[in-house]
Amino acid sequence: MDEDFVLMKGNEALAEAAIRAGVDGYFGYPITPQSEVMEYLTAARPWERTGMVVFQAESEVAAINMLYGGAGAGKRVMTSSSSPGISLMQEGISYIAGAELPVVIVNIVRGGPGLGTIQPAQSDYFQATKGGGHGDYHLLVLAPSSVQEMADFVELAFDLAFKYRNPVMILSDGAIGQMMEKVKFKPQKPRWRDDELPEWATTGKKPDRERNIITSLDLDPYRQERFNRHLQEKYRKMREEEVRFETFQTEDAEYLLVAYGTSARICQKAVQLAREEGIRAGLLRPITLYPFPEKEIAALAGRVKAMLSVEMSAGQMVEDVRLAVNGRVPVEHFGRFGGVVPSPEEIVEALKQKLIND
Amino acid sequence: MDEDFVLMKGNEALAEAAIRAGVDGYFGYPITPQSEVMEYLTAARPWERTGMVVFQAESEVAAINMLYGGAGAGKRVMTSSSSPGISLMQEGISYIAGAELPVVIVNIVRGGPGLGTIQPAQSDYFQATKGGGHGDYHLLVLAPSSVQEMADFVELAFDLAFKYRNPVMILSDGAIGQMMEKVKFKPQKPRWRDDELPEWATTGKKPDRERNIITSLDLDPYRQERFNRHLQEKYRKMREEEVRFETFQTEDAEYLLVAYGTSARICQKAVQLAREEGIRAGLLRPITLYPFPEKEIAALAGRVKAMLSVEMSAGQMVEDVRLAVNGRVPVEHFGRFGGVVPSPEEIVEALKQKLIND
Amino acid sequence: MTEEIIIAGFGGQGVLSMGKILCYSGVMQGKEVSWMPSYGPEMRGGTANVTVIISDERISSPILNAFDSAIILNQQSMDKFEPKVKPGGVLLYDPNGITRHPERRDINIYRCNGAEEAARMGAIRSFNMIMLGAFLKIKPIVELENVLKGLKKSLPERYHHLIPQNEEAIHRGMEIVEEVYVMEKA
Amino acid sequence: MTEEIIIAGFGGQGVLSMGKILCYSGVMQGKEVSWMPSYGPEMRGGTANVTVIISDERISSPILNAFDSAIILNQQSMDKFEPKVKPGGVLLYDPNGITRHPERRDINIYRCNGAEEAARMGAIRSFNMIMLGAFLKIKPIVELENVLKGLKKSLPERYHHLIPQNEEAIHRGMEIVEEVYVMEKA
Amino acid sequence: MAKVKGAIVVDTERCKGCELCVISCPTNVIAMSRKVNSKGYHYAYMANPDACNGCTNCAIVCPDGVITVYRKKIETTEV
Amino acid sequence: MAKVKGAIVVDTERCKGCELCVISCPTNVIAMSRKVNSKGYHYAYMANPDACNGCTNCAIVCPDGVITVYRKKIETTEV
Amino acid sequence: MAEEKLNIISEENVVYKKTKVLTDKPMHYCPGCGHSTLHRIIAEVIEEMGIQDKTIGIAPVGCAVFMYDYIDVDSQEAAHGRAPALATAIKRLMPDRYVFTYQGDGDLAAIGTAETIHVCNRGENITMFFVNNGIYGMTGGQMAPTTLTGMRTSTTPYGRDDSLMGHPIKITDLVAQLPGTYYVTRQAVHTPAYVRRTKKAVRKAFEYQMRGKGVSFVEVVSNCNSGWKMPPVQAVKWLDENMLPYYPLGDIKVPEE
Amino acid sequence: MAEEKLNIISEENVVYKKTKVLTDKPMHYCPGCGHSTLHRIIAEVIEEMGIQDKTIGIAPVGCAVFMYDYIDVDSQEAAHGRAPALATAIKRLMPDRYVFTYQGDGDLAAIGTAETIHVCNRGENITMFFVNNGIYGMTGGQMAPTTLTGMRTSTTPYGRDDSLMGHPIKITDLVAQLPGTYYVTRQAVHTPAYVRRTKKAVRKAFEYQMRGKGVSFVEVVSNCNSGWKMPPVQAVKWLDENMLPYYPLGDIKVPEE
Ligand SMILES: Cc1ncc(C[n+]2csc(CCOP(=O)(O)OP(=O)(O)O)c2C)c(N)n1
Ligand SMILES: Cc1ncc(C[n+]2csc(CCOP(=O)(O)OP(=O)(O)O)c2C)c(N)n1
Ligand code: SF4
Ligand code: SF4
Ligand code: SF4
Ligand code: SF4
Ligand code: SF4
Ligand code: SF4
Ligand SMILES: [Mg+2]
Ligand SMILES: [Mg+2]
Repeated sequence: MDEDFVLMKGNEALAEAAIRAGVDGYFGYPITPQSEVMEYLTAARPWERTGMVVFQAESEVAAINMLYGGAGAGKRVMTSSSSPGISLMQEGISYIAGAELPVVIVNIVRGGPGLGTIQPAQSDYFQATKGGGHGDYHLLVLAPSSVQEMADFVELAFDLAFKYRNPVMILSDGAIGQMMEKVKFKPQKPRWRDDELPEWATTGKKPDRERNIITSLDLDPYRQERFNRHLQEKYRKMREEEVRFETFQTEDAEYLLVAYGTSARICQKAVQLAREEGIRAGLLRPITLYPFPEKEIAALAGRVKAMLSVEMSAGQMVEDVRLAVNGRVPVEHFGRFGGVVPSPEEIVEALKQKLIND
Repeated sequence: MDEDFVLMKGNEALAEAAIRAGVDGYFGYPITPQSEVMEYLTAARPWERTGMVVFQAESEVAAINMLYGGAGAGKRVMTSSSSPGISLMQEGISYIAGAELPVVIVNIVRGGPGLGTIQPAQSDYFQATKGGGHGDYHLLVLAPSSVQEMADFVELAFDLAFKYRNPVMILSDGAIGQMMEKVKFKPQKPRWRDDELPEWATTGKKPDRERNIITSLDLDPYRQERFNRHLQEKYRKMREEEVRFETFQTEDAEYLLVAYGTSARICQKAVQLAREEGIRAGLLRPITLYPFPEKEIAALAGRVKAMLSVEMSAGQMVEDVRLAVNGRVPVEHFGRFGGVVPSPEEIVEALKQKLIND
Repeated sequence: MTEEIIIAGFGGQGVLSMGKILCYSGVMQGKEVSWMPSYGPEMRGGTANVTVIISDERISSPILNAFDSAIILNQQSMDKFEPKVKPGGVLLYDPNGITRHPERRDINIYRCNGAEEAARMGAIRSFNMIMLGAFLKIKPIVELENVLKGLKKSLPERYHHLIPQNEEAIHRGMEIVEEVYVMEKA
Repeated sequence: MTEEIIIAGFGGQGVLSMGKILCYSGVMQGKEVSWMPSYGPEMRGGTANVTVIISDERISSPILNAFDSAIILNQQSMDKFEPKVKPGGVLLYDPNGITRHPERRDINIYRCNGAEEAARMGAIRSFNMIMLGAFLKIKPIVELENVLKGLKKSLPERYHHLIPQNEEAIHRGMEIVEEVYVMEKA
Repeated sequence: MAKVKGAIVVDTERCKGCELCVISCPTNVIAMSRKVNSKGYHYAYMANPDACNGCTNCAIVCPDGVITVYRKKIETTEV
Repeated sequence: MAKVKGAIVVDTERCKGCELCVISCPTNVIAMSRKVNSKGYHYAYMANPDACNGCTNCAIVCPDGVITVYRKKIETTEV
Repeated sequence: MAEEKLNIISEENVVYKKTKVLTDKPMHYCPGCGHSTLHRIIAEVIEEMGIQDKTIGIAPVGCAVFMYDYIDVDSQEAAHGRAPALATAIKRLMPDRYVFTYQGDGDLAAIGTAETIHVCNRGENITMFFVNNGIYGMTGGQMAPTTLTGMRTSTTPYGRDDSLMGHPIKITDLVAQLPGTYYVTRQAVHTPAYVRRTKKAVRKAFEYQMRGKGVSFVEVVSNCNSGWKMPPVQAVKWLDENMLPYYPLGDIKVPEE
Repeated sequence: MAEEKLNIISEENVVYKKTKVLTDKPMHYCPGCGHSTLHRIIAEVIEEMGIQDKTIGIAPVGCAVFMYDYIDVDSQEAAHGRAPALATAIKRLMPDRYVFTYQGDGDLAAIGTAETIHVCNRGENITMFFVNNGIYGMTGGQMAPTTLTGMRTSTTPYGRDDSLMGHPIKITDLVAQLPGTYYVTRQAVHTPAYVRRTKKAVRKAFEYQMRGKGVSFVEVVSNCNSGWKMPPVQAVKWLDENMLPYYPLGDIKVPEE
């Protein structure tokens, strides 16, 4: 047994990983089931370890706009919240995408709509992947499915955010945020020095350069369109280069489950159960929800008989699966939602009823 | 020539129609290109005509929550805004959907993301149809494509909102909001009397009934899921009963354009131009974007060679077209965006290049 | 028949209302019309312009990039819209304050000294009606009778006493419009 | 081996930390573990519970609806979780405050008078360790040595002096646990 | 002479054992039971019933409103 | 004796004709041209240049900062 | 004596019992929580004024989110911080109803600040209840804008540092400055005397609404035993010793009548 | 005399010219708009203090949205009302930079009220400029929270009715009450004397930031000729006669030093 492992909640692991990744600032507002992120950060006193700023804002609206300011100044800044709070941030997120700012936003999803429940859900998939705010923009969306990934994806998210000058969302849920598992951390990285900040940032106009401006405004529609084409080009490149996913027993699979995050964990068990019953099931777990592993799913569409999108929602990702499959094999959806987590058994049952009996 | 027609901006026509529909309250916050709605209302003094409340809120966040309150009290209330303001409303909209409140929200879309531009766009399609807020909910979305429809859809929107106890969005754009066309109004309807208010509304608990509660909260995940299934059932019923669309020269069409709102107007011209060149084009204009006319498009997929989704966006509705077609014929997208409006000529060009040369 | 017109000048020159009256006139003549202003802060202290379409058919886009006719009231608008008149189209302008006169030879160019005339008439606010008259002389797309009806519909009741004055201005415009360059008919 | 356990009682009885120590013990024994608390306002003044899974394999769902074992510390939890023990599973409870004792005959039932014993030992806070000992006696899923290691890892340094006392409590629990109803082995 | 006598009834199942009534009673009538209710709370009871004058302090301060107070003038004969 | 003489230069192309300089000049130096610049604004000019004492009021109040002010002490001989 | 007691406990001798405007559902609040007490007071006043059939209550997001389960009036549950917006619309659309909001300090003084200020500036004719317990109770005891200097919370585990977070905000004093507030008072509910005083304030607050006077604003300085991590008796003592000196009780703005 | 004049107009005699911290781009503001003047003053102070390379400006949504085109410092354009949030983060992450916000009355006193109040309560070490022109200029002259009683705007075409909309809000007086503000003043820019005074205030506001004092808040009562529908000269007269009596100029909170 490796003594380096510690047991931590997903929320706490994410917080510790943020400190170690050399994040400059965290700005947030409490909301269940993710308040442990800020609680851990305030208890860990990272300002003494790295100089990291940890700040409780007056609201999620303020928090997301603090991210805008901080990222505009070239700093590595992040926030975390849960569904209603993330909805409040939509204007700010659209601004951040429009100003091409690298930030990391964590959504520990709970059941909705409205105040809903505080139990885990995956019903913010559309909001995260298609754009909950206005305009043609996309977040890059990472979906951890373990406490270890909650930790690992923080640095990855920042790397991608700065690579593309684009907001990155870590889309998780209450189960992964609240559960403890063992986790191993990377060593502490230093924060960026002033002279390492990106050259586009508003760090103070030096005489040898033009002033830097962070804005999402261009009233001229033709210039605005040009800018939007640039964004689209960026998204195309992400779709080319950043697709991440994991497969489980897909080599000989006749039936493919597609699931992310908590439901992917459960589907892995469901695949085992199905195979025990002689059903050749497999699982594809998208790790990036945007860009979505559409090529890989399209490829599998040539090999399996049918697919089942398993989600803790009434059916959202299933649309992306269908778009990837483009009619070649049947694609069905199975979901529990509103805070209910499906069991492996009912997934197998759904697989049998929806795909095999068909 | 009919003397009953008047020339009005789309925004003004919508406002006048709201008064005539007997709307109880308008709550809004100024933003280009839709400020004329409130300006018209305040100038028209509907409080003297019908008792309608017209109220300038301190923000869009306040406005959408005023709608929640007003609708919860059984009143017919509406707001209008444009893209950034609508993004700010996402939390409130999710609450309204979760509390099953009938409200009408008008989005006169402008180019995004962020502050973007104030020119017309259709880049809030995903936000409107898939859910910009958190949770598994849907708005019913109406897309007018003329000033007359801006007027007509107000009452329709309220009828549907109350029929389903669901928020309805009128998704229009700066072109239709700002342009003047001729429009004919229906006669004034009275506002509802106190005794006509719905029985679920918080109008004051009479001794002969239980108290009414407007909420979107249920912490118990199983009850929350049950409630969500009820919502899904409602959406299924909408998909069954409320699909609205219009076709133009589709009878013999080999190529189908799909477009709504302003782009649908332009596509109609494009169809004519194409036919002048001997290309048998046709147009399907979704009037309801949610529920989307998927059956009709699926049916046409059996008859045409290919489809082109024409949007003032980088490609959003095209996904719904593809989902409906499910791989049977090629579906392409043509878009101008960031505030640019396409011309009929370039649509024909795109049709030739993307569908015919293929 | 479809006529696509841009009217452009400074804010305050009556650009938008000229467009509106033209539209109402079209409506009175049983046409389809659309009126699409430039909007937003760039209007301030800058140009104001409106795209007017009058047609026998349902109108597709209210926003255009090329026009059958342009009515141009200042230099900035000249710079912006001269290139956007369709070949064979019409450009009508008021020369007051124009420093660079139109140069194209594939369009028909007319001039109307409207501002000067309005001042002379002691009715500066009639400037736009003079220009409208000038335009209708060149392109009689709506009958005068319907223009007067349109005027009446578009003005609030309390301004109806101004209609005769506006009518006079329209007539003046029709009289004083000058040809600058007219292409040979093919 | 996969053991799925619910530990449930009042807030303040040390439910969550008992689960955590059990998990750390599992980690020390090289197992996969997960610890999933009930969370949110319903905790207040009500029950607290935690689902602990210890397994040789990667753990799928941390949230379960049926359990191999239940450690139950109050009446509300008894009402809620007795029905959720899998047939053949284990239910261990502290009878203090229990008004309706478990009735099922398709599970194995054990009792440990932990609260009373803790009071007797003058170490009320060791209550949860007594119950843990009792459980490990019934289901020795982790070795004692690893439990002590787990205890050490899960307690902050400043509480390490309490470890001997906790160890003693675990032993006491092992001693005092009683069988109430044990199914015949098939 | 008339003397005011009081009594309280605690809805013990709904009492949460906060003890605010205890510290608010001017005549130290109330104490906490050693028993717990089904929610696990020790509940309030009249430990010293004779002292109650029905002043309602306890009921008024009880967050959960679980105390009902009774009061009656009782004729006593001076001994 | 020394007398202070001033002069202003207006960037006429950038002048917006607001006339705030006109009403701020203590010596009524400035007036608005009847001509307009390319933006259509009547622009400010020194209508009464001799009166300028270079006090900078006009420049300081000019929203668009289009006025440059010059000042010089000039020796004059009392007549 | 036993007979005497039996004698006393009968309907005609009842001098205090729970109002009918409170439902029978046990409140979910922690033992000793002031929310429960204020609910009861509001319900009693509604009963006494006979306005149950005309009252609409607005619950916040915060521990009082379930207020609608306990006070038996038509109720709406607002998004976090937005109760004043709901109230504005309801009152304007139904001016003859009694509309009250009920909010915590996070709800009213953090995320809802804009709505609070503007409803008070506009002078909407409503009654506002503000429970200041110096903490976010519902979410597990995080710092609120009203958290006292040096106070430990789950997001200020080493105590609130004013040099970083500013001083605890006295939002009630702020809204008292606004022309739209008519009656502004700060009360408490942890002793019988305070409860009696608060009840008078609550009654006034509704009566002013009856008379169309604008915003009546009642702050209640309260305890959060869970957030403060203290048993109730200790918490009310801490409240007396720490909260009240900073948030002194009494009327802040009273109408000149 | 003509010679003399020529003589005067030469580099060495310049007593006033546009600061280099203003770019050459013509400002898009309407003729006579106070935004332009305040931009110029801020730029002059930045030049005089020599802090151009350490200053970060935050533009609002409002007519001043393009401030970044004119003031030659690194700049960010905030979402409507959120400039204080941006400033909070920037200053905390880069405490040695000078951070200023620039906002209109709609931006700062309507949609951004919560951010305004909280940044002032926390005492972020920043400088805030607040242009109060009693209207939403950018969007075409709608009512602002600061619109004067009876004033006609495009959403109060019959004049603002305080009985419906409340009194015009004096947000500056409100923030002066908060412990986090150090220097709060109300100025104007429509006469040379006011401009000179405002410049001193702007300078102080930056100097206090240099000394780490918390929020310095400078309101500038200004004109919106387009929104008010008046030519500039008439507008400044209207300003004198109507705005200044309600928003009197002068320091509201000055440090005791
Ligand atoms: C938009 C949003 N942000 C955050 C939350 C989480 N949340 C729920 S209650 C609460 C604060 C409660 O504190 P307070 O208003 O003081 O009420 P109390 O529970 O102390 O009575 C928060 C932050 C939420 N539900 N919605
Ligand atoms: C979220 C959002 N709501 C509304 C708007 C529209 N809008 C732009 S500027 C403005 C108000 C400007 O007024 P003010 O802040 O007073 O600035 P001014 O133009 O008067 O200087 C509004 C409402 C917007 N851009 N974003
Ligand atoms: S009524 Fe008065 S005396 Fe009687 S128990 Fe209650 S507080 Fe004590
Ligand atoms: S105040 Fe009420 S809840 Fe608290 S102990 Fe007394 S009776 Fe019980
Ligand atoms: S410098 Fe002074 S005197 Fe000269 S023009 Fe300007 S204001 Fe007048
Ligand atoms: S103040 Fe400036 S812009 Fe205005 S008229 Fe004078 S020079 Fe021109
Ligand atoms: S957490 Fe605090 S505010 Fe909430 S119920 Fe418990 S004591 Fe009351
Ligand atoms: S609209 Fe008003 S605030 Fe905006 S630039 Fe013009 S005068 Fe200035
Ligand atoms: Mg609180
Ligand atoms: Mg303004």
